[in-house]
Amino acid sequence: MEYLNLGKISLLIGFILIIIGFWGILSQKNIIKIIVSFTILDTGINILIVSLGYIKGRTAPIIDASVPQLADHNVLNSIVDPVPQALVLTAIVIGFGVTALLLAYAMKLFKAKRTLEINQFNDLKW
Amino acid sequence: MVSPIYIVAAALGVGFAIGVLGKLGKNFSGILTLLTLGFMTYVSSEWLYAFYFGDQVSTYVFTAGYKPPISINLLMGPQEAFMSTLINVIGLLGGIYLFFNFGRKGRNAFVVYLVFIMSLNVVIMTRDLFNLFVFLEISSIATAGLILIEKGNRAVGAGFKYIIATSIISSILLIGTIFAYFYTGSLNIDDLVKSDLTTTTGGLIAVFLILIAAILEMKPFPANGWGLDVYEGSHQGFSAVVSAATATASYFMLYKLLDIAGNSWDHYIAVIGAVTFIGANLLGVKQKFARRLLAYSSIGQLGLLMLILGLRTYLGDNLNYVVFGILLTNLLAKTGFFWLVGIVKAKTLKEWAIIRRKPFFLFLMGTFVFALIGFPPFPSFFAKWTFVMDLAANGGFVWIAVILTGSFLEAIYYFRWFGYAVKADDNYNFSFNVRWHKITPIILLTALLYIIGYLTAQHTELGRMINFIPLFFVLILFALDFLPVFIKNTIAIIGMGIYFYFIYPSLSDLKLLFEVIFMIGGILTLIAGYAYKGKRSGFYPVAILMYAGLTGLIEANTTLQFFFGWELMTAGSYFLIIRGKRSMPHALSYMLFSVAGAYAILAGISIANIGQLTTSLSIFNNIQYFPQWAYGLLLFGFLTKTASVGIHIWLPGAHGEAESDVSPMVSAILLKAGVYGVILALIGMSKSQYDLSSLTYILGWVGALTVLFGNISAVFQEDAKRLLAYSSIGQLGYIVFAFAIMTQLGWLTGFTYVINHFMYKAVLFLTIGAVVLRVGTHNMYEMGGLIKRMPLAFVAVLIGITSLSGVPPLSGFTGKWLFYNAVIEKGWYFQGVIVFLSGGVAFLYLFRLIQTIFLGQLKDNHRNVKEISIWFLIPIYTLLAGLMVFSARPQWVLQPLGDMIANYMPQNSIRWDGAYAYTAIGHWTGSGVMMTIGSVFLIVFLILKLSTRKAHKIKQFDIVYSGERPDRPDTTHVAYNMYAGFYKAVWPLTVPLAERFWNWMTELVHEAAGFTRRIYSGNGQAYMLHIVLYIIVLFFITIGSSI
Amino acid sequence: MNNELIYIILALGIGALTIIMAIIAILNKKLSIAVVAAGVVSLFASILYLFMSAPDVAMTEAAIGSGLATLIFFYVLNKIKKYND
Amino acid sequence: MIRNFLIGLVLASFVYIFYNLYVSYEPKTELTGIAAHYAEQGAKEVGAANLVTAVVVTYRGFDTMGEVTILFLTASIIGFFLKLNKKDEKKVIIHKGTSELLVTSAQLLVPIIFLFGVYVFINGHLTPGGGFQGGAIIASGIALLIMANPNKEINHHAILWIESISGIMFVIIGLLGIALAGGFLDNRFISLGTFGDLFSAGAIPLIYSFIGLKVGAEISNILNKYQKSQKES
Amino acid sequence: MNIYVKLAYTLLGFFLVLNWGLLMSATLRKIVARVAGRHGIPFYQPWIDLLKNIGVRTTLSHGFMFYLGPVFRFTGAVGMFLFMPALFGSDMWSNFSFEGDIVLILYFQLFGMLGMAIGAGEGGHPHSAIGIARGLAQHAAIEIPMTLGIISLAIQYHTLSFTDIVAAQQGGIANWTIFTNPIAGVTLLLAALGAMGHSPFNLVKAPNEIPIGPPTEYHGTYLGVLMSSGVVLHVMEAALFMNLLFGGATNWVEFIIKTFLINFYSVFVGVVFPRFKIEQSVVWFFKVPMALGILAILIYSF
Repeated sequence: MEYLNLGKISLLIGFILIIIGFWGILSQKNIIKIIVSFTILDTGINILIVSLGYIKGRTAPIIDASVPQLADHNVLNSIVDPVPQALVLTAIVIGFGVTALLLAYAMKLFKAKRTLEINQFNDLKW
Repeated sequence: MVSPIYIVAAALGVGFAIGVLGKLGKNFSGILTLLTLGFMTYVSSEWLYAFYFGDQVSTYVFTAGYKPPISINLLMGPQEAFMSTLINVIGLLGGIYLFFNFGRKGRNAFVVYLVFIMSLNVVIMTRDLFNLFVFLEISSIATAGLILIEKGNRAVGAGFKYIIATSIISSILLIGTIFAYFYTGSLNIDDLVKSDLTTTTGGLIAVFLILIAAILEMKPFPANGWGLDVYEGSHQGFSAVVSAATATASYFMLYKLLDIAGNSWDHYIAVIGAVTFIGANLLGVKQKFARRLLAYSSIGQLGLLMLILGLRTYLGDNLNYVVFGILLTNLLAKTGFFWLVGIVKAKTLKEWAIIRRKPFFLFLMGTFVFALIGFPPFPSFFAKWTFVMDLAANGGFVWIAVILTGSFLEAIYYFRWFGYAVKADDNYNFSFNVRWHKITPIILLTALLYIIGYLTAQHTELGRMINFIPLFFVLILFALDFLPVFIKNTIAIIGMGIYFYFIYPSLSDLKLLFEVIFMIGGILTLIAGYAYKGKRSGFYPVAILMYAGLTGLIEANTTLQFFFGWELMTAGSYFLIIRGKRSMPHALSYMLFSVAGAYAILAGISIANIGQLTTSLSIFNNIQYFPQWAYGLLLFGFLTKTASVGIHIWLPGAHGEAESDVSPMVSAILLKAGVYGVILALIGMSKSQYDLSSLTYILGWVGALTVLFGNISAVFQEDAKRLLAYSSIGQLGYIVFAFAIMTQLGWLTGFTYVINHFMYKAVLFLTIGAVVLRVGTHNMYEMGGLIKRMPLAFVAVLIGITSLSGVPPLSGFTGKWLFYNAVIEKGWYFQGVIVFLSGGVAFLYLFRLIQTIFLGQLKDNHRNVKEISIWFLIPIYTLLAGLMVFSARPQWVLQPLGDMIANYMPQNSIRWDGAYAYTAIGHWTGSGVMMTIGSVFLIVFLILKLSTRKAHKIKQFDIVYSGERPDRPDTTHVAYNMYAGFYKAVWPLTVPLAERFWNWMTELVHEAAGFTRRIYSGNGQAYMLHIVLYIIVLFFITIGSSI
Repeated sequence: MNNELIYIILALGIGALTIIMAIIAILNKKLSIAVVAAGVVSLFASILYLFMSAPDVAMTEAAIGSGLATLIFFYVLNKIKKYND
Repeated sequence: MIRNFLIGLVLASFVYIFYNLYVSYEPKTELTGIAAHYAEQGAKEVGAANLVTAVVVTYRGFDTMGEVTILFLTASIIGFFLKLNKKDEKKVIIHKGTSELLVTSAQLLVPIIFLFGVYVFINGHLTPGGGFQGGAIIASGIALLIMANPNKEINHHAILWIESISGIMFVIIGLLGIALAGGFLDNRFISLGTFGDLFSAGAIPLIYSFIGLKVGAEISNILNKYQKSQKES
Repeated sequence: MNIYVKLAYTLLGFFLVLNWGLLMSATLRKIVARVAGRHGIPFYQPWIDLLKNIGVRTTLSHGFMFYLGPVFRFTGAVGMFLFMPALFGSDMWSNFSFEGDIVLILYFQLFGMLGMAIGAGEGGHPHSAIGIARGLAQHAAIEIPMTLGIISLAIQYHTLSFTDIVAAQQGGIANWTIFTNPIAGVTLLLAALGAMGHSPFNLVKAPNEIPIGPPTEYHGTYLGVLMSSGVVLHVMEAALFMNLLFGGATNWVEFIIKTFLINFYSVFVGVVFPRFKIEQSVVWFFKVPMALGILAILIYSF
């Protein structure tokens, strides 16, 4: 049962996705595929972050509006860590921005050489 | 004090507003952007001012009204203020430079640029790790966007590589950040520093990931292909900003984060920095394209910054001083350089010859080159100095070697490039246009460089004593460059005269002797300048620069002042030398040997400095640690200037190809600077408590071999000036040998040679130079029989070579006689024999000089040449008068010199009795011999003249040929390959082994660079592989074993 | 506690599917399938967030990661297809 | 071959690194550090029921500003990346077979989606969701619009104005935080109100609304650019 | 001693040396001729030649330096005589040797050479230039054994003064340097071969190649001056080696015998060996003489 902690499982999934992401980035020649790998890498990192904030058996970090007065002590023992969630929000948005930019680059690159093979774009070297 | 948060607020507010206000026009957006950048600059510089001139203390800015780590905070301290001011200044100037480039892309480009600069400010100031990540992402994305203001496929490819690389890096940073948070419960960097994060495995890995990301942002070699491409591929206006501003931010990020690991990462950072610094500069050597060269150089500078950071324990409190100096110079000069590249638009380095169509640009380029290499008076000079001194003080000798090696590699390509700009053939049909908005920022940068350099010198304890008066004189001459040569020459001569007049009373002994050589020699050689017509653009500032350096050497009381003077002198002489028509490669090799020599001197001083309580030059007399190394390095450095055998290959070309009045300056005068250094080192050695005789023994052999090889090579020259140049090598060998003897007699010999060589080499170079001006060739076999056309020149050369050859009664013999006595007294017989044998060899080239130029048969096309210019004759005959006085009354000079030497070399081995000199083994009287010989000569001459009074003069070609004249006069002249027979006998001694060796070294460096740079295949995916491999390798090196 | 166990089992299943989808995204030759698979990875991830008491993140991931990002991918694919036609 | 080997090596090493991270990971059982502070004091200090919102908008509001900036930046960059020339601008996208269903449902759904988006960000401090989610939802509404009618010119100016104004307002509110409360982006210059009310938590609903509008406008802008780029030949 | 008396003795000495030189050259030429089976010249031939040369009208001049060549040459010869003590132990015949030592003589040899070279150079005849080039090259090679040997002597006697060196050799043949320091002696004798300029080291004037070499353009009085300096130089070169190696001379007879023998030795070698090409002669000095010279120093420096 020790291993069957949701946090641990998610962490593992996150790691595996990150490695798959790296694998794709390093092995795929097609630029779109590389970008896809990036989104997978990003997702993996996001899962990682959220799972690090997870505490077994606790609720989302939203205080029930009906019991504000009791919040003090109970809240501390009833919610998961809000900080990683806040960070992930930022990370997702950043990831989206980067993906959009990468795709715009992909279009430009394709327009330039009519190919998406990354090893064709080596005008600058040595 | 305006809170730094307004930097962010203003940038974002304006950025968002431009979305709608931009409708009012592109230029409106642009001006709004510039105003905002100006505001940002104002805010940061206000803080900077308050920190350095007020008593401002570091201030935290809290966001959201909560103290950290509850919410994000920014820190504004002296360093932050400095860095962000730099970034904002560069940002503002870059905005001006790129104004129309942005404009073409629409208002969005301005917004992106504004946000970019803002994000770098936040990267500097923020104390929150995740916040750092966010703003780092902003800067990467903005960079990726701005790369595309340059058109073409290259920029697109570069941008793509850049963004995938930075994405990987920030992913790594993010993973590290979240684990750091997980283990410490805080994202505040100060908290992380305080935490015991590195005690757990997870924490250790987290720290690793954070730091490796910060390191990768610094583009470490070899995982930096993407960075190179950005510098090369994007618009140069923007590359400049990336190279300067982003680099600053990345450095500071690493600086902030490094504390998380305590000191445990310092040595890794240092090694990474060293590898990057040397690797990047090595590859730069092979580079032919201007843009990519700058890219390598930028990477190299990042490596240097990492190196400095990694060595911070050596530097202690001086870290920031060093970093500021390097950063400031690097930033301003590199930025200017990138912008210059953007304007000039020449692709290959050779095409940069077009820059000299606009001389002002050449001046800008020269400023940047010299600033980047760390010449005075730029801040990097002082920074490098302090760096090396501190390293040595703490035993970091290997690091000194690394830094100097890297800097040397950098010097190679920069000076080659600059050489192309000054001298390469300019036959290109494209030119470049300058628009005000592009040149204004560059001029501002250049002005800043000089001003900050001056201020740095004034505000450091060390530099405050440097005498800037000569440098201001140089500036004045720069400003007056439009005047005709006559006026400028007068100003220069009067200036030097006045300076000498005021400096004269404060000098004595050694200093006086050399100052007289430098200043009086300088004035005399300058007189020859009247012979030139027109403006002679750029000559006077650089000539005076050299003399400023020389007099700086003399006036130096501290090691820093000495080195300052040394570098100025090197710079000035380099410019003088490169003025020659074909002197491009020679000026380069001169500069490289000079730089290497200067670095050796620097290293030597740094070792000498260990454990000293003073910075005075007297530390040479009292070197406490590693004296062999210290003196060895110092001597090596000075010997590069005196062109000792093996490191002499720069001299023949440099002196031979220089202008007619420059050759005597760089030969008769400049070489003495090296001698002065050698003397200083030897004085130190004589006072040292250690036994350093092995070092002087080696020095003696070096001197002796230099004499031999210098003289033998001179014999087989066809080029008159090269012949004299090789002769100088030999003569300097005598001097070095004589001083190495380390006795009173030896030194007296040395000084005699110093004085003699100054006079006769000046005479010979001036005369031959003037002849060359008349006949238009250096090749002796293209001259001949000129005695009839220019008898005064002939007499000058005759006296010059008689003196040089050491034939009594002229002063050359004084040296020879002292030499014999010194050598036998010392017991250095074999070295002595080599030296004396070379004296005989000298005879060969001296005769060749006079025979092939003045005697024999006149060339048809020289039938009407005139006597050499009066402006040359004046200094020549003044010097000849000096020479004759020195010959007739050597005791006038030698006696006081001997007394002076007695201070250092206490043996009393020479005794003067009026004009009679006695040593333990010999005796001689200069004036007596002169009188005897003179009277015999006169009597014989009169008798002969009387008995042949009826003889009438005949034409030169009227020679005994059994009554026939089968040849043309030209072909009857014995000149070409004159010593063929001798050559057959001694050719093994003329094999240019040194040249081959250096060529081989050059080849080796190029091959190494050519091989290494293949890793930059241009494939973005390969670059990503490099990055992850780099991470992996570093992981196993750093913490792999400890988890 | 029961809830937790159910979540764990579901998470294991979703995790396996996510990884399979990720591998598909990388190995499949057809770009459109790869893009869709990546979108699905994102979608599964948002479910995982829900399990981990992170509804805010789940919403964001679903809307941005799997929705809008995939949409942009398709714009680009469409464009490339047009060029190739 | 060497390359594949190196990739394998890299991945194996990553597995090793992550394995080490994984085995050293001990699931948390307690809130520590700043999280504990937020849990204990968050409601009192900020007045938001959704602590994630409290963190995002106030405690780490500066990050959020950066985040908004990133989207803004991306939109701007894509703006000049995918800029069309005048000729292409006028072209019409020939779309084959946009289904009747899509068009109809778009007309029907878009207002509801917009409303939902607004709801999400206005209630960001109380319920899950907030500016980003709301903005994304609004943007998906616009995406649906565009898909239904590729040639429809969505009101570019309106988007720009919304984006600009909400961005400026975000900054101004941040500055008001300095002027009237504890620091940049401090939400307490408006009374915290009653905990749990819609108009509570100081400036948070205001900020989150502007963020929502801005994010929505920015993403729409990006989508719009991509849509237009289809015209380019 | 009164300077004028000194001057008078010096002049007389020079006159003696000049006549002895003329006589010696005639004798040597006669000997060589006899060896070759010829009759040879009469003993008085050199005087006749000299008078004839001075007597004929000198019509041509190539210019100022052309004059100076012989002047230099003659001054060089006179200087050689002046700066070396002719007879040991005699105040009257010590000439001006108080003004300098061996080093002065060594370098003063060059004075005449240089002047001659330049004067001949102005003559403009290619043969002159070729001859000078050869002469200088050969001289550079001769310097090797010369300096090695002299340094060895200087180490041996701790002096560079002629008077002191000769003084040290007094008191019997066994004290001569040639016996006390035979290696240096042999080295110097080899150098003497070169310095004397007879075959095999006479390429400078190589008669059948560049007729008489440097003085090609000289005639009349010039030639007379050159000739007289030549004979004086021969004597004084021999006197140099005499002083260094053979105990010097205490009276004129000894002087005459010793200088004659030294000259005879070099002529004798010349008769036996054919002429060297210039590179051969240079290389030759780099071999045995140099090795011997090094040995001579090594012996004394340890």
